[in-house]
This record gives sequence, C-alpha cells and structure tokens, in this order.
Amino acid sequence: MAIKVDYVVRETSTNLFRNLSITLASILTVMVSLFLLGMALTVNLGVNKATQRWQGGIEFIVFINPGATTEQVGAVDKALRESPEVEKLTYVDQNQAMEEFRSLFANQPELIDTVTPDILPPSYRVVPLNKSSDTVEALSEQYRGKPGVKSVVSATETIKLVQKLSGTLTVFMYVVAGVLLGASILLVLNTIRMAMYARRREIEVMKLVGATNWFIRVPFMTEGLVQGVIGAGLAIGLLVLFRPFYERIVPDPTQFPLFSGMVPASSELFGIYVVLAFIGCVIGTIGAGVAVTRFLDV
Amino acid sequence: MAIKVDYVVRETSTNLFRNLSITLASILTVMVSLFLLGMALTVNLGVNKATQRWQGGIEFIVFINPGATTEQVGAVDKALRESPEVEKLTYVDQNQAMEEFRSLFANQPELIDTVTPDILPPSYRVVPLNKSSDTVEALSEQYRGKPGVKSVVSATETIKLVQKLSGTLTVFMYVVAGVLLGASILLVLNTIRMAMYARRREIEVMKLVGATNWFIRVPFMTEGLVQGVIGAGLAIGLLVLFRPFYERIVPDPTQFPLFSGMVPASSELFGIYVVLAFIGCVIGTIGAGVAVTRFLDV
Amino acid sequence: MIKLDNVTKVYKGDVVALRNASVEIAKSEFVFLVGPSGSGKSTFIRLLNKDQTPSAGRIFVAGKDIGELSSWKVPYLRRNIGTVYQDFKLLANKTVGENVAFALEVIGRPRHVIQTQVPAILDLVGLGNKAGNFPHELSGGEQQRVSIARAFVNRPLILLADEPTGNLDPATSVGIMQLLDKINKTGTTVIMATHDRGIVDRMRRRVIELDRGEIVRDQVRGVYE
Amino acid sequence: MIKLDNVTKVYKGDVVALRNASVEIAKSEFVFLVGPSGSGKSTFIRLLNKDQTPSAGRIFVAGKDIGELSSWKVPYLRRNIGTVYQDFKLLANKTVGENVAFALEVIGRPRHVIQTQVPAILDLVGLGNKAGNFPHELSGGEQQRVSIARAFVNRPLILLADEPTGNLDPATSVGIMQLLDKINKTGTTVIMATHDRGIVDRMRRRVIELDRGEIVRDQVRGVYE
Ligand SMILES: Nc1ncnc2c1ncn2[C@@H]1O[C@H](COP(=O)(O)OP(=O)(O)OP(=O)(O)O)[C@@H](O)[C@H]1O
Ligand SMILES: Nc1ncnc2c1ncn2[C@@H]1O[C@H](COP(=O)(O)OP(=O)(O)OP(=O)(O)O)[C@@H](O)[C@H]1O
Ligand SMILES: [Mg+2]
Ligand SMILES: [Mg+2]
Repeated sequence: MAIKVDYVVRETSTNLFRNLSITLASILTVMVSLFLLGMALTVNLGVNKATQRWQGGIEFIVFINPGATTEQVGAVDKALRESPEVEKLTYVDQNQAMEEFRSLFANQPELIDTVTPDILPPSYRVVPLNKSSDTVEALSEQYRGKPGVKSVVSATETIKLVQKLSGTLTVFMYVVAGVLLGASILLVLNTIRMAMYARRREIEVMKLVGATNWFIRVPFMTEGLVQGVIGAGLAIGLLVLFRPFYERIVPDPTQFPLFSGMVPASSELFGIYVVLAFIGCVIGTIGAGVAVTRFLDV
Repeated sequence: MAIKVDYVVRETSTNLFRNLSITLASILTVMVSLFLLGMALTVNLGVNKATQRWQGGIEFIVFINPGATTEQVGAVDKALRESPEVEKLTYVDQNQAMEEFRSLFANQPELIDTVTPDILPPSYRVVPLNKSSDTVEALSEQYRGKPGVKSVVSATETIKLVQKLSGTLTVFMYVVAGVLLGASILLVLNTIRMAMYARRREIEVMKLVGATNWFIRVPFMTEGLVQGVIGAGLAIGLLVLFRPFYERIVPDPTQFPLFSGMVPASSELFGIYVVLAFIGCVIGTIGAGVAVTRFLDV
Repeated sequence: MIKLDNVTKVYKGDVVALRNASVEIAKSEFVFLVGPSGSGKSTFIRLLNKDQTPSAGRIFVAGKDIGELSSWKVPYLRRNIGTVYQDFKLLANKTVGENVAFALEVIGRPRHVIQTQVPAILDLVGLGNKAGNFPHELSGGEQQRVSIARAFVNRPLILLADEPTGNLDPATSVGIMQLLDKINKTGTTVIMATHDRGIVDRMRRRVIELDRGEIVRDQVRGVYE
Repeated sequence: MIKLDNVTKVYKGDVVALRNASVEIAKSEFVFLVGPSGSGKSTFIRLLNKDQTPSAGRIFVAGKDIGELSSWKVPYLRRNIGTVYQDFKLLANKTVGENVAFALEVIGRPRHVIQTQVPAILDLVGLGNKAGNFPHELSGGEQQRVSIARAFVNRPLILLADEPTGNLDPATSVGIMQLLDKINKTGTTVIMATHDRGIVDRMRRRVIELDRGEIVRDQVRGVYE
C-alpha cells in the first residue's frame, strides 16, 4: 500500500514539534557526539600528517644535497646499509618528497606551486637498533657533514611527546565519542519509543481502525531520521565554525614548526563531514528502526 | 499534608522501571558528562602540579647548593637582583621546596618520608625580561658554575608545549563537559517531562480525585534525583576504574621526568569525587524540579 | 449546600453550554439532571467540583464561593465531593483495588482503614472478585461500577454522578440506584445526570431539565419529560 | 457472512467471557446482543474483528477463518468491518473531522473523496458544526456519535456497534437507530450490543442473549427479555 507523502510529512512534523524539548535533547546529543568524533578525526589527521616522517620508529633522517654526485650518495647509502646499528632504512626520493610536501602543506596551495621536486632533498629515514637517545645521537653524528649530506635531523623529545600525547588524546576522544554515539542511538531510540509510548492508545486505535503497521511506523521512523540528520548537520556546522579557533589553538608553527601540517585542508575536512553526515543518518535510522519494531511487535 | 514515604518509594520505583530504557539513557548521559568533567579536573590538577615551578613566565631556575655559604648565596642573590635583564625573581627556601616536593609526590608518600627540608636545594625562579630562547640561554649561562650554585635548569620546549597543549586540552574538556552537563539537565528534565506527558491522563485524574500538586510531584522529583545520583555514582566508579589506566597513559616518568606529578593522590581525587556527586544531585533536582513545575502549572 | 447564582459557561468557539443557570440544592437532596445530548449536564456537574470554571456567575458549595478558592485548596474541595465521571476516569496503571484505594491514600487514610474499606465497597458494587484486575480488563459496566465505588469510598458530603448507569443493564442499574438511594439516605447530597427514563420515572425525585444550556424545568418529584 | 463455531474465550485469571458459542449470522441481518453487565457482549464483538483471539473454536467472516489470517492481513479485515466501541476509542490528538477522515486515509482514499464524505456523515449524526473540535471538547453523546460516523464512513460490509446509544438521550437514540436501520437496509450486516430495553422491544429484530458467557437465547424478532 502506498503511504502518502503528505501524510508522513504532516505526522512527522506534528510529532517533532509536540515533543520539542525531548527532540532537542536527542538532537543535541547526536550533535555533541558527532562533533567530538569530528574533532578526534581532525586532530588525528593533523598529527599523523605532521609526524608522518617520524612514524614507525624513525629516529633520524639524513637529507641528501639535491646536487650531490652519485658517488657521494653511493657512499652514504653504503655506510648506512652496512652499519650494524641500523635496523631499517627507507629511501625517499625527490618525487616522494614532493608527495609528502604536498600533503603537509595541503592547506597552503600557494606554497606548493612554488616548489618543484628537483629542489627538494631526497632522504634516508633511519630506524636504529638501539633507541636510547645517546646512541642515536652518536650514530646520527657519524653522517653529519659527510660529503653530499645536506643535514641530519633527529626526532626531538617534542616530536615523540606529541606523538604519544596526541595518540592518547585521540584514543580518548574516540572512546568518548563512541560512548556518546552509543548514547545517542539509545536516545533517539528512546525518544521514538517514548513518543510511541505516550501515544500508545492512539496507536492501538489506529490499528483497530485498520491501519497497517507500516502506516503507523513510517512517520515515527522519519522522525528518527530527521533527528539524526539535523544532529549531524549541526555537528558539521559547529566544526566549520570551530575551524578558525582550532587553527588558532594549534601551537604557533613559527614557534613549533612541527605543527604546520596540523591544520587540515578543506578537501580533507570535507571527507570527515561526509562521514559524520552518514553516521548521523545511521544513528537516526537504527534508533527509530529498533524502536518501531520492538514497540509494534508486542 | 504528610506524604507517606512508602507511597513515594513505590511510585518512584514503578516509574523508573516502567521507562527503564529512557531512564538508562539519561543516567548514561549524566554519567558521561560527569566522567568527562572528572577527567578534565584530574588532568588539570596533574598538569598544574607538574608544571607549578614553571608558571607565570619562569624561564629558568637557579638551584643553590644546600651547603653554600652565606656569602656565596649573597653574591648570587645580588647578581640576580641587579641584573637589568631579570624582570621578576622569586626565592623558594627549603621549607617551600619541601611543600612543593610534598605536593608533587603526594601519590608516593614513601618518597616523602625519605626527604627532609635540609637536603632540598633552595632556588631562585627567574622571569627574564626578554623571553627569546637565545637570550634566556645566555642569561642562565651566567649563573651556571658560580660558587654556591648547584645547577641551573631552563624551561624546555617540552614543558612549554605541555603547558600549552594541556591548557588547550582542559579548556576543551571543560567546554565539552559543560555542554554535556547542559544536555544532561535537559535530558533529566525531558525524561521526567515525558514520563509526566505519557501519564498526563493519570495526572489529570489524580487531581480530579483530590490529590494535591505535591502528592503528584514528589515521586517524579525523586525520580530525577535518583537519576542524577546514580549517574554521578557511575561516573565516580568509572573514574576509579579508569585510574590505573590513566596512570599508565601518562608519559612514563622515567622517560619524561616532568610527568611524575601528573598522577594525582587519592586525597585530591576524593575532592573531585565529592564535587561530581554534588553536581549529580544538582542536575537531578534542577531537571526534575523544572519539569514538574512547568508541567503542573499549565 | 449547593447554590448556582446566574451561572453561564461558554466554551471556546462560542459554545454556550450553560446559560444564566440559578439553582439551589439543599443538603441531602437527590436531584436528577436530564436533557438531550449536549444540553450541558456534564458541564453542570464539572462546574461543581471546579473541573471547569464558569464564564460568569458564582457557585457556592457548603456556603463557600468556590470561584474564590485559591488553587491549592481545590484538592480539599474535591475530597468532599465524590464524582462518577461519564468516561469513568480510572487510573490505567493501577488495579481496580488500587484505584479505589487511591481516593483514600490521597486524603492520608492509614493503611488498615484502606485495607478494610476497599474490599467492602467493591463487594457492594458486585466486583469483589475483580480487585486485582486492571481497568482495561473489565467490561464497560464493570469499569463504571469501579468509578462509583471510588467516588463513594471516602463518604463525601456530595456525590456527583454523570450517567452512572449508561453502561449497565436494567437489573444492575436497579442495584446501583438502590445503592445511591441508600447513600442519599445517610445524608449525602446526590446529583445525577441521566438519560434513563425508566429510572427517573420510577424514583420520582427532583428533576432539573436542561435544553441547550438553559434550565427549562425544575420539578419536585418529577418524571423524565 | 459470520459464523462462530464452538467459540470459547477465557481471559487470564480463568474468566470465561464466552463459552462454546455457535452462531451463524447471514448477510444483511440485524442482530441485537443483550445480557447483563459482564456477560460477554463486548467480547463477542471484539472477537469478530480480531481485537481478541478465541481460546478455542473457529470464527469465519465472509467465508474466511480469521484465526488463520496472517497478522499483516488483519488491517484489511478491519477495513471491511466498522466498529463502534463502547469507550469510543477516538484519536485524542485529532479533531472530529480528522478522526472520521482517518478511517478513509487508512484505506488510501483520495483527498477529494475524503473532503466530501466526512462532512456528509457528520451532518448525518448531527455534528456538522463540531468537525473542528477535539474529542475532549465534546459531550459524551457527541463523542459516541463521532464513533458511529467513523465506523460507517467507509461503508463497511459489517457494522459492529457496542452500546452505541449508551450515552444518548431517548430522542437522539431513536435517530441513531433509524440510521442503523437505513445502513442495514443497504445490505450491511449490523450486530449491536445494547442494554436499551426500549429499543430492542420496539425494533423486533433477531436477539441473541448472553448470560455469563453462554448463549441462552437466540430469537428471531425477539424482545429484550
Ligand atoms: N471542553 C470543551 N470545549 C468546547 N466545547 C465543549 C467542551 N466541553 C463540552 N463542550 C460542548 O458543550 C456542550 C455541552 O456539553 P456537555 O458535556 O455538558 O453535554 P451533556 O449534556 O453532558 O451531553 P451528553 O448527554 O451527550 O453527555 C456540547 O455542545 C459540547 O460540545
Ligand atoms: N482483557 C481482559 N482481561 C481479563 N478479563 C476480561 C478482559 N476483558 C473482559 N474481561 C472479563 O470478561 C467478562 C466479559 O466482559 P465483556 O466486556 O465481554 O462484558 P460485556 O457483556 O460487554 O459487559 P458490559 O455490558 O458491562 O459492557 C467480564 O467479567 C470482564 O471482567
Ligand atoms: Mg455528558
Ligand atoms: Mg461491554
């Protein structure tokens, strides 16, 4: 049986407005949980980008002069490869360096345009066997000043700390966001259930007059969906509003150059927004779906 | 008119169980918001403790040898006081140092017992006029190795970063916790309102039979209070459970000595728990109070 | 006991349910309220326990102007007036026994009084075996009798009954009328709205007839029409 | 049209509301269901539209065993059966007009049909001016007439009426009975539970009498007792 659209629209909006305050509460919770999730995703993205060179235990990087001769490079290469203290070695050529640069400065396209791969230094990323700071220091010192080597950069205490803290922080935010997501599903579910409970006599009467279960269900389901979607929309709106603020609280890149990559680009954020919108729909649908099924089957 | 206790208990528990799922949702939200608030308070407490020596722009500390002669101390004192580059100078004597030590290691009383004020070095906390790292370095270098000076310690990049990040982080957590607290008041309010709405016919009938407003209200108010209290209890329980985990994610003090103070002592946590329990009661009472007032006055 | 002084009740949409009604009812009187559907009988009854407020005029119950009653005193007024509503108004989440007991709990009667009076009154209306059932588990007539039991259980001074036999068969109706008569004889003022010609004609009590909100007849020992 | 085959209905708590009832009702018949309060009249009616299911026995409506009906087909059964419930069962959050229209919306009638039929049927029961009111703004008898209008608005094959005149004065009752008679003459089977001796005795139709769940009398052109 075709349910008329205007009937559904009418019923849904009546219900939404009748229980305005509880509807608001569940929209708010959806919003907060999705906002938190969005923040966690953003921070995570930023930190991963900012520290991408340093992932996987890399303790120092040997940058090669772009103008170095093949022999010079060969010597450095050989020395690194044959060193018994190096556990793992990765070579990043100029094109890969360009890739990295591009992603690090995705929010500053004007910067990317001024750079071509041939001015970027290729580099060796070194994971040493022994990670204590003294031996790392001694090892990296061996390559500093070698012919063809532009510079040797070690992972600082700061970088390690940022990785650790932000790792902890994002896990924490994911957990909180996850709990809140659970809470919001529960809440949408309950809003709908309460709405149905408050109208249980009405529903009983509708059934006695010959309404099918779907005829009764659909407006309630739309109600849940609307709550999820509005909640997600508000969360995205908040994230957009919050972005300048976030960019401001990221430690000043001139003071901490490490953080220049922590400000994500619009395209990356857009991906996050799409994910949030999708989750909003899912929350609404699941919440309402469970509510109507459980209620009408009794 | 005296309302009988057994009547209130009976009605309240019936209501709580009748709407079990919505009751759970609002208890959960109260729990999450209070948990977050508790975490924020804990982290804040820890960071403040860990960085207390470095607050207010202090850039380096000159520790005096406990065995230094009066003349040696006088010379250092004079040099610091007369330096045109020092903006502010604070002297911390051995007793104050002991205080600081006590609060920093409040969670390790065995350590406190082994220390007496006379083995702790007194120190000068220096706020320089010019905060750029080069001049700070040069200035602090002047005192290193002077007679009577035990050591000179500068605020590292790490300390500054931790202060900045944790400041940002706790503000962020306070904001989220605040929003969630608002949401939980709204939620308790709405749970009670929905309960009253679902039972509006009953309430109308009760009034027609001669029940006073308070006779009708009290069970609903108790319901709100119970939700707030249970939510706070769960949040405190979670914080207790979470404590070992939190102590584990605090960066390893042997690697980052700065963080030894970030693990709060039980007595400090107890204060936080009391605050949370109180807030739980307030949430429940306000939520339910507003709900019953607004509903019955119509 | 009860006095209406030029009372008018206009509902929203200009429905005049009662127009310039002036009536005096003495203590211990038994009054039938008759008239076609929509003539204002229920309105008349609901004005007396302040379920509705008049648009004009004054209403006195036990010598007091109930229009002047502050709102926190209304429950105390209602405890002296037992009401059988046309739609019963039972508490859906309480059993029959609890519904009747509620009227006693509200006025703070001790538990042992409740435990003896409730079964007694339920037996009186023939529902001794339904005390543990919920209202939706009862037949229409049974629900109506629960409503009567609740209205009378705390021995009010005034009993308002809005078509208390509308859902009852003639035999049960006779039983209920005998009960109301007995209640009336103990000194309770009874006002009963009804459509039942047989009952009115048999009892021959004071009859007030309403038509489109106006009192068109007030007759001692009257008949239905 | 309707056939009960040895039907028994036992509610929880061993209340036997209907015991071994076997009845056959032909198309276009008009049947009165009488009996004292609690004798099983409402149960009889609620079994026919599957609001209740029998504990034993089989029920056929329009040739189909409704006990075999899968649950998603029940709404379609109910659309062919109009029911006037003893407690009206109106939708509290819809106006009178919307309540009646709902029975048409449910079966997907186009809007223009709804807009002509609803006012027509409301006029027929004398409530043309109350279409915009909510049920709680109506008198008891007016609510009852809304319920009758809703039950009949989609011209069902069968009309079940549970004490449709319980809240109506004698004059209005006569009007409603004339309406039911007219509906019956158009071919609709009408089953009506009632306490109203006058109506039964005047109409002289088939009377089925229940007593404590048993059919004690089934009489063509019968009287109330
Ligand atoms: N709350 C309300 N809002 C608007 N109109 C109302 C309200 N209550 C009653 N009415 C109207 O007032 C008039 C009188 O209603 P009342 O219930 O007093 O009639 P009644 O004599 O009890 O009728 P019945 O015998 O059908 O119960 C009716 O026309 C009714 O529609
Ligand atoms: N849902 C139920 N659960 C338990 N018992 C019920 C239920 N519904 C009805 N009964 C009982 O079944 C018996 C028959 O009820 P029914 O409603 O059929 O009577 P009735 O003839 O319509 O009476 P009335 O004239 O008072 O409306 C009654 O004793 C009633 O208490
Ligand atoms: Mg009435
Ligand atoms: Mg019945």
